[in-house]
Amino acid sequence: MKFHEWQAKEAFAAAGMAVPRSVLAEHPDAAVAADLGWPRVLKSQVLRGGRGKAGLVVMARDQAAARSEATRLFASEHGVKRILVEEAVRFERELYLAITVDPVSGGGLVLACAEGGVEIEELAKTAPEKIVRAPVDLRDGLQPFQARAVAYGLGLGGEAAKSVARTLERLWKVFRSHDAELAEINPLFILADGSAVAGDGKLSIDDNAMFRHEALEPGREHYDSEIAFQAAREGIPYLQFDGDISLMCAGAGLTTAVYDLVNYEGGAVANYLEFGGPNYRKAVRAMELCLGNDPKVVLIVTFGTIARADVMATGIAEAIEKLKPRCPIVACIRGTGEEEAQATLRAAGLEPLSDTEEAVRMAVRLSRGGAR
Amino acid sequence: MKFHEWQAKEAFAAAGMAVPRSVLAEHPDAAVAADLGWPRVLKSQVLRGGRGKAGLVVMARDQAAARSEATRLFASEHGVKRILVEEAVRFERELYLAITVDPVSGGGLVLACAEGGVEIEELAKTAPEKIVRAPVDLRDGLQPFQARAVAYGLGLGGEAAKSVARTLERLWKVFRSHDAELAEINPLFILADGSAVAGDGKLSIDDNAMFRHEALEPGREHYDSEIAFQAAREGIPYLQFDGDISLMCAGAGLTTAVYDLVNYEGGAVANYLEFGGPNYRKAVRAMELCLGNDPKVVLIVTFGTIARADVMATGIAEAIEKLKPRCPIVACIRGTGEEEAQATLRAAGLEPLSDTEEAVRMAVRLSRGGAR
Amino acid sequence: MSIFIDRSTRVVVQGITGSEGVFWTRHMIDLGSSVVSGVTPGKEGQSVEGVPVFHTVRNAVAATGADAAMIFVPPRMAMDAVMEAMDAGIRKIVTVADGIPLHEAAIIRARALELGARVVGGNTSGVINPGFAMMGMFPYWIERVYKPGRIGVMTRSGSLTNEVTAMVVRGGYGVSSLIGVGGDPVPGSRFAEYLPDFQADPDTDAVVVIGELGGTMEEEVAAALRAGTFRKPLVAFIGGRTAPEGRRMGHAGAITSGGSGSALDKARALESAGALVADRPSAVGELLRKALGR
Amino acid sequence: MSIFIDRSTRVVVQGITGSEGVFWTRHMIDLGSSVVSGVTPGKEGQSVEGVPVFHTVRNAVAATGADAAMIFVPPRMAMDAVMEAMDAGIRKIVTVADGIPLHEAAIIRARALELGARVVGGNTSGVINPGFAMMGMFPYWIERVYKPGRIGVMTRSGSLTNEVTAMVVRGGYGVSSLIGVGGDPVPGSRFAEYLPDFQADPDTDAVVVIGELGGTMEEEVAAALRAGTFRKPLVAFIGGRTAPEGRRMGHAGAITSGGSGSALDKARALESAGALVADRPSAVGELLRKALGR
Repeated sequence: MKFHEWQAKEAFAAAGMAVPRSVLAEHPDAAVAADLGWPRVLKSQVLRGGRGKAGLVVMARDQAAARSEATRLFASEHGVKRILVEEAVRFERELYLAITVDPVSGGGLVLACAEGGVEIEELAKTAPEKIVRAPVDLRDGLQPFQARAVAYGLGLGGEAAKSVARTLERLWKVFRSHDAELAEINPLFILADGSAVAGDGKLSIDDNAMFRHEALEPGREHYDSEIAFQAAREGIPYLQFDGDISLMCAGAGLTTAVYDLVNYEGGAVANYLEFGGPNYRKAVRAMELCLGNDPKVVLIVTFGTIARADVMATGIAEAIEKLKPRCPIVACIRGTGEEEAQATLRAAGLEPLSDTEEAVRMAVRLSRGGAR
Repeated sequence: MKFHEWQAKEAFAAAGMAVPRSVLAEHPDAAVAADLGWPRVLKSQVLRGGRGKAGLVVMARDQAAARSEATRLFASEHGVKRILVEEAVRFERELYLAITVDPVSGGGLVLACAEGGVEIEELAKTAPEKIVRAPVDLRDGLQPFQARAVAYGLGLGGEAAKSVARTLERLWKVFRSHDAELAEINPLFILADGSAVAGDGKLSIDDNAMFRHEALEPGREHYDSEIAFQAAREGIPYLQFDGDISLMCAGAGLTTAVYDLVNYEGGAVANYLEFGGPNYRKAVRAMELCLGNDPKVVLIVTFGTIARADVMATGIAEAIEKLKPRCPIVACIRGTGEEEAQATLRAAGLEPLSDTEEAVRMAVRLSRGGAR
Repeated sequence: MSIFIDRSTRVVVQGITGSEGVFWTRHMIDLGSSVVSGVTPGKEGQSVEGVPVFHTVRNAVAATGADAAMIFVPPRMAMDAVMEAMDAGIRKIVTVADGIPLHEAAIIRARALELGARVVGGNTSGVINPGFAMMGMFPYWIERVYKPGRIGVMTRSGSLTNEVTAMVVRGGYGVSSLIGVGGDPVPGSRFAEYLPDFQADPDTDAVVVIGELGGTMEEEVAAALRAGTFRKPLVAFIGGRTAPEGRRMGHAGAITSGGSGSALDKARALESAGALVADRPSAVGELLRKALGR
Repeated sequence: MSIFIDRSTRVVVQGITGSEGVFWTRHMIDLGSSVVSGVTPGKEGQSVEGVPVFHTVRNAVAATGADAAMIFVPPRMAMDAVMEAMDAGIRKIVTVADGIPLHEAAIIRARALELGARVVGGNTSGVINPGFAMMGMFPYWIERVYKPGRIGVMTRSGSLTNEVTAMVVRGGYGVSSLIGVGGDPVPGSRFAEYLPDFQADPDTDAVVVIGELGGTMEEEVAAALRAGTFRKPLVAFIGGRTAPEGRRMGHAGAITSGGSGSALDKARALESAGALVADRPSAVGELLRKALGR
């Protein structure tokens, strides 16, 4: 789960890092009134990269500019609900600092760069030698000597080296205590006195560890749509798209393969929804979410083991009975209990298929108004 | 630094362990008035083992008994300043549970025994097979499976096994967060419902880590004498004895060797004091502490490297000048700068020696009223 | 010969008394696996499907000589269960738990590397040698999928494995050993680590890799092909070729980041290293025929 | 040959710009030790006594090929400094810090065991081969103590080492190698771990062990004698024979607990294993003569 900049900076500040003075504005008035001096920075709190290029982060020199920019941002197509209004920080240089998990070693991995504001993935391709990497054992934690080695490895000296090492130790605390996938400061400002201030903040928390971070319960604004938000509350994996074929599949890999096949066949996916694993009894709720997109067809594909075909089929029959979908339903249900499953689907008026690619082709045909 | 039972139990309770309800009484009235039901247990808060055998822990059936026992305890020769008054706990069995550091592996070591109230060191000799030992990596910490293995290793089952495992996980937290040398529960009561209650508590904290535990700053009652307390506040290693030869030496090993030699020669040590290492400039304060015991002789033996002989000798000369000791001083100062040191001592009216054993013999002779 | 397990592998089932534990213990035994003991704290002395239960893995190992651990415990307890197995000396471990916290999965991986242990999973169906033995939960009774044969399979997925393996069988082949490394971002062991075993296995003629977007496991396979450490034919299917950048497709590990880890890049890396890459499951059988020349 | 260091050992001094670092770096060089680099974060580019200073141990190792670390940093930073040295690949480390927190000393020990590194100290004067080289802070200029010769010395103490070694010299001998394992309850390395080196050292005829109450290091030496892994004459002095039970005598490691670790028990264990045990420092020379027959 990705969190907003303001949430990341709250975590950073709680860990002792310096962040710019700020006010979280939900209305242009607050962006203007905040006691932060001039100029100030207006940063739209949306979960997408490249906010600067998209004009979602702007400098305001005075009250008039702040008001007009804030008004523009709140009215933009990007669904800006909050603006983080920050004092403008005078800095001497910018750095990049991040911590993530390295799946190969099973350790933490510090990434740092003496150039801030970079796209680290871009840099990793074009100039990997500019990136300082430091593996960190998750059990030992980041040791002070490792933090120093990163700071000096960036070519820093004096007070700046010390404050970057200190900042990194604090970022490590945030990373570990938040079960982060990624904790990133980009840019990290270095001021004239060598002190470090987090200019931006990214914090992405492992969904599997969210139970340890209930206070951070993600809100509606962390999701692409109301349906996606509701699916998340049900624990049903869901992605919102804007096509007309609603996927209601079981198994992450299979659902992804079906998504590809629909695209190959020239169809357009309305949503990715996976009701396998622990959710295989939730067919009714799953179909309700799918129908919320008013799709032209619902495509059901499963090939399950524990997620038994017969149980899923019973749920689908129940869903049809209860929700009375107006659009056609294409079902291809295989796996444990598949004979009973097919019988159940037939009884519910469906024509069960047993070949995934055939089912996909049929769904695409139907979405174009074609016949079965 | 050893802490009192009541302090250990405060730490245990803060970590989520169950402890008996209690009141810390500084006067018999409080021991009687406490709302803890009858009978209750009166436990003298003194830092010595074998409190039960010494009559320092007693059961009181009623008000009269509580008053008379508390009065007796406060008036005893053991310097009882506080009594921990506890409810009597009805238990089904008693266990032993402790965590210490294993110097060979560099890990934590859990020690447990299905018999509570035992002397674990005694048991280690007579029936070592009764002790369950579990090494724990300090970096990984005690893992849940290790705690369970200890509980089941004690032959427990059902709820008791779970609560002992839970108690051990909490004891580990106390052990680590307090930089403990030893965290011990002896006995650990197991009640009829299988829950565990800490019947006693020992907590000994590493002196070298006391800087991380300022809230636990030891008080006067943690020391054998007022002089020992003052020495501790100066950071000067000191042990109180009741002989008449006051040792003012440098180096832990050498001071101990001198202590042995005095005893071999039939002398009696008034105090062990070591002003080597970082304290080698504190000769005046060290001698002041020694003279506080009103000894028959002060025996100074050093053989230092960083603790330079000439600096110590200058301090000693200054101490003699300032404190004007009435007892004789025997000085044997060797090591870096020893020629200057001997000259300085001679100028201060002393007769410097260069052989430790000769110095000890002279000190013992002088303590018996003999001549140099 | 077989990969990871055979009928002589002595399996202890952690969490054996839970409903999944009971159900799959029966099936593992039915297929022919040697399940010698189970572990559920507090239930030592009981038995499940005739298999004795112990409080701890150490007790189970001491009493029954178990040398492999099949773990059916919830994701929040998975790290502890894996650590317990490794602490008891076990070096082959399968954990099916779906939802192991990322940092704990990483610690499992790091510890396994230290000890030279192999942990399969989490978020996997496990390991199966169709017709012989399994540690995991596969519908081996579906013959059009789990037919014994000479094709090795490695996968990050569950249902998709059924889909693709059915295509292997439809193509006229069967499966020698199937390893599900799991769909998590930090699996306990990685595709490339099994290639030497498949290379050495006289019962495996070719390997099918079922990959997907995210991570670098498929690229590591490509590197092994380029390095020549794996020399048998390799066919791959990579899911998520049309997936949008930066969005997670179901599996926690299935996400591209910053232009790396895309399914298309993986397919290209594998192809340029000599693998045949299927663009859809149904193409797998044909590519195997092409690769094997029969 | 010599134990732990000789003149070819390439020493990096951590904390070289502190006052102790500067002072003892000069003396180590004077005695003949090869001090090749120093480390003080933030001071890379400076030099101390002609020795180049680096920000980190890795930098120092890369630039100067250091293979041993002499650490002069305060006790609260000692663990970090030792970890930094080990992380940089160094496997011979001396830390003199007096007051390393117990749990940190234990972690140092555990990590050193994992890596096969040898950490001498904390709370030690270090290691010296009189007349040749040292890592530590010994008054080697006092000739009646640090006279070169053929007697190995191992000690937990500082001042007492001067006292006892003076007796070795007064007895007509000199010292080959002296290892101060330090007075802490959890030293980085233990007496018995150096016995194989002394056994193999052609320049050592006998070893003097300067022990004291507390811990089990002297018992481990006795066990090595009994096992026959050390076969040269061994003379011991054990301080604290008259020490009261349960009270710490100066060194943090010097405490008996529950009747174990008493100096008397140690002396008995050593004697019964064939060592000669001096009851006072002055007896050491005579016992060496008895043991060596000359």
